[in-house]
Amino acid sequence: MADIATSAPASIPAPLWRRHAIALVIFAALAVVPFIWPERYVLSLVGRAMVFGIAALSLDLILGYGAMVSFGHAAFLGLGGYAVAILSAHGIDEAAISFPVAMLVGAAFALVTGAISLKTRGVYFIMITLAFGQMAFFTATSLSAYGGDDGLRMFSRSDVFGTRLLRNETSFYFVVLGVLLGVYLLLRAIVGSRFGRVLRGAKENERRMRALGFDPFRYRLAAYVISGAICALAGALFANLTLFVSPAYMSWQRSGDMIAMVVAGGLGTLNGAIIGAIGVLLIEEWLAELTQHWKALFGPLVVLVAIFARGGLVKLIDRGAGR
Amino acid sequence: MLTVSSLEAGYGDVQVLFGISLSIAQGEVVTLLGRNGMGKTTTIKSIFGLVKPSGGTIAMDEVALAGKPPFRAAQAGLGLVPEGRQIFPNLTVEENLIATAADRDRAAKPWSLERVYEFFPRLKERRRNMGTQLSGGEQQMLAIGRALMTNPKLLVLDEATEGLAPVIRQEIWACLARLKQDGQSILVIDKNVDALVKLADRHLILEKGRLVWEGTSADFLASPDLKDRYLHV
Amino acid sequence: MSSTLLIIQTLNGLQLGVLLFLIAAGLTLVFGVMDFINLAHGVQYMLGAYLAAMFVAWTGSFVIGLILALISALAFGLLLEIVVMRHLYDRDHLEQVLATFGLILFLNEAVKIIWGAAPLQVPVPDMLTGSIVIANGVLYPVWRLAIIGAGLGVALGLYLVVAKTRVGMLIRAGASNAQMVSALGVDIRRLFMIVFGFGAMLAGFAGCMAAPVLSVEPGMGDNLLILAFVVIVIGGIGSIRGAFVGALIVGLTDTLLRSFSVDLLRLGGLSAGDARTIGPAIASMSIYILMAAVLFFRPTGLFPAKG
Amino acid sequence: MTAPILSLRGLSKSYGALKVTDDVTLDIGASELHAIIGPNGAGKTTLIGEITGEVPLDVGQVTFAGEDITRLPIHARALRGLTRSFQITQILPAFTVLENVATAAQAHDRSSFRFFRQVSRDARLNDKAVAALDQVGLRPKAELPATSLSHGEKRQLEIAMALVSEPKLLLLDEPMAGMGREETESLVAVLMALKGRYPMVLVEHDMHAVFRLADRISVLVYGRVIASGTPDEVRADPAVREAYLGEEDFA
Amino acid sequence: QEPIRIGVIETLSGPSAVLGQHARDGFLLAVRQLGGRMAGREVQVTVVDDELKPDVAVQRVQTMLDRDKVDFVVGPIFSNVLQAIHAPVVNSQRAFLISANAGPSTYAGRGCHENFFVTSYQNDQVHEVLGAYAQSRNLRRVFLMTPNYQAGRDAMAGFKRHFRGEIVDEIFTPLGHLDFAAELARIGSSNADGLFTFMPGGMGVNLVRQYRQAGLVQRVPFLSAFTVDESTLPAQQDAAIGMLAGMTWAPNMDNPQNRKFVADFEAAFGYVPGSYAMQAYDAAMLIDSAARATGGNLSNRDAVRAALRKADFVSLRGKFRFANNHYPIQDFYTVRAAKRADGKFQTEIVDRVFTDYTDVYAAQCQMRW
Ligand SMILES: Nc1ncnc2c1ncn2[C@@H]1O[C@H](COP(=O)(O)OP(=O)(O)OP(=O)(O)O)[C@@H](O)[C@H]1O
Ligand SMILES: Nc1ncnc2c1ncn2[C@@H]1O[C@H](COP(=O)(O)OP(=O)(O)OP(=O)(O)O)[C@@H](O)[C@H]1O
Ligand SMILES: [Mg+2]
Ligand SMILES: [Mg+2]
Repeated sequence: MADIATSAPASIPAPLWRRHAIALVIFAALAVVPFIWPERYVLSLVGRAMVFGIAALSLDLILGYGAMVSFGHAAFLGLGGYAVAILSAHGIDEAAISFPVAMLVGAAFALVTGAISLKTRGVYFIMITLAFGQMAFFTATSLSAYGGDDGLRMFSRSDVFGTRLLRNETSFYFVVLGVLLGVYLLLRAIVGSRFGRVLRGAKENERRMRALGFDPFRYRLAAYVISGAICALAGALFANLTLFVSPAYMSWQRSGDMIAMVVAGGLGTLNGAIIGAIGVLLIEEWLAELTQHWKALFGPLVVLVAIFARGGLVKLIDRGAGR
Repeated sequence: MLTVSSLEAGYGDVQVLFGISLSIAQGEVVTLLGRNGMGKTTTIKSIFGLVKPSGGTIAMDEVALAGKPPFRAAQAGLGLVPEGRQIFPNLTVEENLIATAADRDRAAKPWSLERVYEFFPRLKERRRNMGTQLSGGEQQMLAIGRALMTNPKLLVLDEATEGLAPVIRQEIWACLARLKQDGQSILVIDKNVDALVKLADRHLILEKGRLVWEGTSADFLASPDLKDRYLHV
Repeated sequence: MSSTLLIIQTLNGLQLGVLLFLIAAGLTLVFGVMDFINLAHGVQYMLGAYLAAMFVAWTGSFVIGLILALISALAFGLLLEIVVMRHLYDRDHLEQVLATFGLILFLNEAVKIIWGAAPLQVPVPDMLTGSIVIANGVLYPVWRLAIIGAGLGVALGLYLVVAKTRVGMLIRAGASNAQMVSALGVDIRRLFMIVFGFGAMLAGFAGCMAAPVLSVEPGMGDNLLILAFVVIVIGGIGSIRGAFVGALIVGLTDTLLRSFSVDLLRLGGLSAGDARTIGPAIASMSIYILMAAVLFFRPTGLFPAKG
Repeated sequence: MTAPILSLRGLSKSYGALKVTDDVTLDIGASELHAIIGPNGAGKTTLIGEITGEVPLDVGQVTFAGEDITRLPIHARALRGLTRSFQITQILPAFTVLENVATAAQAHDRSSFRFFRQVSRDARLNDKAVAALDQVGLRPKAELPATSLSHGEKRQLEIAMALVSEPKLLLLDEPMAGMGREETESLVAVLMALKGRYPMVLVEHDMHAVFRLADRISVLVYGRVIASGTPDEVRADPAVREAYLGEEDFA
Repeated sequence: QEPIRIGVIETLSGPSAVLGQHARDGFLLAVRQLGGRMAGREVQVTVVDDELKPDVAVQRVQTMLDRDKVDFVVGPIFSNVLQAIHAPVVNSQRAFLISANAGPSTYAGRGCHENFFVTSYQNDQVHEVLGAYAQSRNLRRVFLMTPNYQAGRDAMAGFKRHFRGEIVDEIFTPLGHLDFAAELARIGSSNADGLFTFMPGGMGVNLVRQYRQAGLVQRVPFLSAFTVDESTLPAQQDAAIGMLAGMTWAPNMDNPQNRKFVADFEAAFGYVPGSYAMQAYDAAMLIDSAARATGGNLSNRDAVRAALRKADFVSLRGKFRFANNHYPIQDFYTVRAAKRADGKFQTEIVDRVFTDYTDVYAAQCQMRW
């Protein structure tokens, strides 16, 4: 069975300036949103899109650059959220404590499940990560003490070093934007580093990488752990955004949504992950306003993107700009 | 039988072939020579529709092939032994031979499993093995056998002796000679120019995607500078 | 935990397994053989059930309804192939995932627009209603036996076609190298179209067989799709035999653990209350734990398709 | 003879009833070019796989540079300087030609757990890679993606990747296969130049090249070494002529 | 004059969409019957789908509150969605939250809130009905089966509140469970003289049909909550006939407003309304009563709240009033699935089990008014 994503057509990467141009435009646009639309619902809508952007970025690291299609990634989102909400239920509202804890929890879960999952490849990897995601889901469902299936409420946003920074919608928005930017820059550095090259190489041809003296397992596992920690961070922000966590955040459908975002935006480009997450959520919201049968419109749209935007929305933008 | 005129083709924006014209008559053995990367394989792929030509025409026995899907070429009587073997890894040796077997024009002496096994006894020994479990050379034999099983009018071999032991290579040359005697038309690409000169009727030399020389074996032997200039032997 | 209960639960596990096999078979065929990940397989199953509900209600006969549903499922499969799938064969798996994900959204909504959001039903055909005595005091519904029978028949037929016939060889060859199959003279596109249509029909058939037992509702295929993936991954992708064995293992594990996990935990020394809360949680995770365990020891499933 | 760089002791391996490696015992000298020839399916590639660790052995012992490496995984052997090229080309298709070689260089250049510096601007790796590409004649194609190379060019790329891997022993599995005359000639020249520097094991069906390059030749038939000696001895061996060389004259 | 704006949030996609559809249609029917106006002001209804995803629900409710400036949020079907949107709405300083179905204990006791009203019931009560019924009918040995989640555990607790007999066994099935063969085998081999179950949506359809197919209906009477109702009957059909459920209402409830409601509903939407539709309809009437009482001026929140508390509208259930926790005080019945003369299926009232019944959590609620 051919490994997932190894059959992607080779392409000469877009010129450097254009790659940065797209990112620049995205971040600039996100930064001006609060000045144009200061309404709370816009901030929370775009804020939610950015949180998913962070999650999608974390997924793109392993999926786009490492050909590890995690179908249980929503578990990390949920774990991060539950870490923050449970700490908060026990009176610990300080983000400087709860956010690192969330990331540690995500990293630890990634380390354990990754070490097992990474024995497999391709579709088998997809399914074993799904299995772990489902276990996390069912565990959360049976956590009666923390609401079980009904979920767990948070009574207020986390404090930041004792300040109430996150309680103001606009400053919360900019914090999320800042985290998104930070994660983006971090991942941009990682994929272009020595580490990133080994990761990409192992996706291209594992046998070759071994014969060169690399042990792909260690690099993949490290990437998986980084990804899990970042996605848990997204989960921590998500819990603060909705002031609520629930097993529904970990359902396999949610993992599927995240994969769809990354693929629709464009695999292995980072920009694509952000564009995919924001694009999918905004279009969803917009279509849902139009009609209650919006999925009957959204579905075909997704199909069209898959068929015609070879390489995702970023490629489409690239091609548009390339003329 | 096969006529190609002003063929142009390439990959993406890069053009590789520039106006190739050639023809092969019934019963002829023709070679395509040239250094690495000159466009030999691309020519073959274009004829088979594995690469879409951007210009020119291709016809096999009056059937126009340019722009058609690959199976049309095969149905028109072309049999391919591709570069890099490309045998089916998840089929056994025997299944590799049978799966695409055909006898479209009721050949006088059609190829059968027995005949192929007789020809490559090694394959018979390994016939229950999966394609991937074969050694490189065995895979090569299998690829030839597979093409023969389609009973082609024109057999096309792209580097068919690559990686074969000298004895086997000699056997394959002998086999091609026998096929030629039976009236089989063959188009062959190979780096063993010396063996090809003995076997083939005509030679074509490619240089950077253009046909730069064409002539019979006698012509070829008569102009030794050719080898230096285009093949650098 | 009486022995009659064990017999019945084993039969139930078998029946669930066979139903899963019917769904998984088409999936593994299209996946293993054409190397195409078709997430829309689950909605094709749903569509089969809806078509059965509609045609059975129209004609008043299960058999005629079944035939009409199968024909429509086939036709719909071919339509999907032409409109969507064939543009994606030579693409990355993930683009296939994306496109078929879009199809799920669309079809789940479409059936709601056409047939309404409320669940529908298909009555058990008259001649197969009721139960029969299979052992002393053990009653079993005839329809469930019919499902088992149909599944076994399909399993055998499929195995023979894929493993023994030339068409089977060609589709396997096409999976690994479609261009080469074409270059050797076979119209691979048409072959794939037929396989896909057939896979869609199998999914539809599973839907028809399930409809008299399960409620016909939007989204009914989504969870079963995941189960079917679990099945083919445990069995080894592309292997009909693997799908069959995998389906039976999943069906039996799920059913038996669901029935006996609480008792087992209590035997293991847990208090009744604890066993009652932990047991079901374990039972719902059981097949995932099973899959993770299988893949841990055999990373390509129980019967990896050779090659 | 100085201590051998690689010694194989009693290697055996079967696939079911098929013995692909049958009690092979062989020493590769610290500075020799040792050719292994034999009919198709004799077990040459398998033998290389056993040396590099890709193919698990049934029995036998592999000693490399004085260390028993029989149980080491592939990558650990590679890091100790056991470098191979593949019979069926194995490259990183979406990487550029330069990146392919630079990746090979990176494996032997300190840790790869470095997350921040841009590797594409790592001059030390790139310089090494460019030098190797010069040697095999691929320099002009350095910036192209490796998929766009022709078959022969990919073979050259494999050699370049082997050259930057700081080999203590080069295992070359049919490096000339698919190369044209000219390229074969230049590769022979490259190998000639390397001969003193690295010990090499060369599996090759191109007898012209083998007889010119090899210091010693071993002949493998059905998994067994049936002859081992200088090129002249092997050429003269009637068993070898029958099993492998045939009628042709490889003077 | 500005219209009165009402946001309706229901689950309208996925397998449970049918429930949201009932509620939406019930609400829209009420607005239509009111001529699209309340207290002379035009009514603008925004319906959104929560997709059964709590975060999506929060997002959409946020939009309703901030952009659409709604005065009331009506919905949702499921408790977990309610948990997520409760705080954003009740703290919004603008809108009241009126749950037309979900009635979790969380907000009935200490967690009650002055801006939150429920027109359905407290969830436990429906289960209590069956416990009390089983007790009164002298069913001595009852088998319990619910899905393995909070609502399922609550259901069992609710049933046991009035039931004194023996619980033969308890089964928790996975949520979304399809094939009950294994469970039915256990029920059949037990010596229970009744089954109590809570299997909403598709699970209920499957259970009821398989229960009938297994031939258990005669041997082990079937008592249920949210398992046999107008949302599932179209699929259960004959299989459900005669099975018992607990509810506050049934389509055949005999009062003029209800007869008109059912007739109009069927004429407008072509199916038989269930309790979800009835509760949403009552929610609309409740809002209308508050609008009328305040003369259409919704800006004084205290006045609106006071008016809502009066519940001065004609409920389809006949009588309706709020307890101090804003959950209803009402009668509860056992209902039975039946086939009507026109071939459609509905539930019909059998017995009144509780009269003017208040939920047990109300006492813990600190609100006094
Ligand atoms: N898939 C591809 N994408 C882009 N360029 C390609 C591709 N395949 C081949 N080329 C380029 O086309 C040119 C001709 O290649 P072709 O394979 O036809 O050469 P060839 O004569 O068969 O060489 P060889 O003897 O090495 O097989 C080469 O320069 C090669 O780099
Ligand atoms: N995984 C496997 N399972 C079964 N048989 C195998 C497997 N791998 C290799 N073989 C068999 O082992 C034998 C030796 O193969 P190997 O590739 O080592 O030959 P080789 O000497 O390199 O031949 P060539 O010169 O043709 O490349 C072949 O007959 C091959 O079919
Ligand atoms: Mg070539
Ligand atoms: Mg070999």
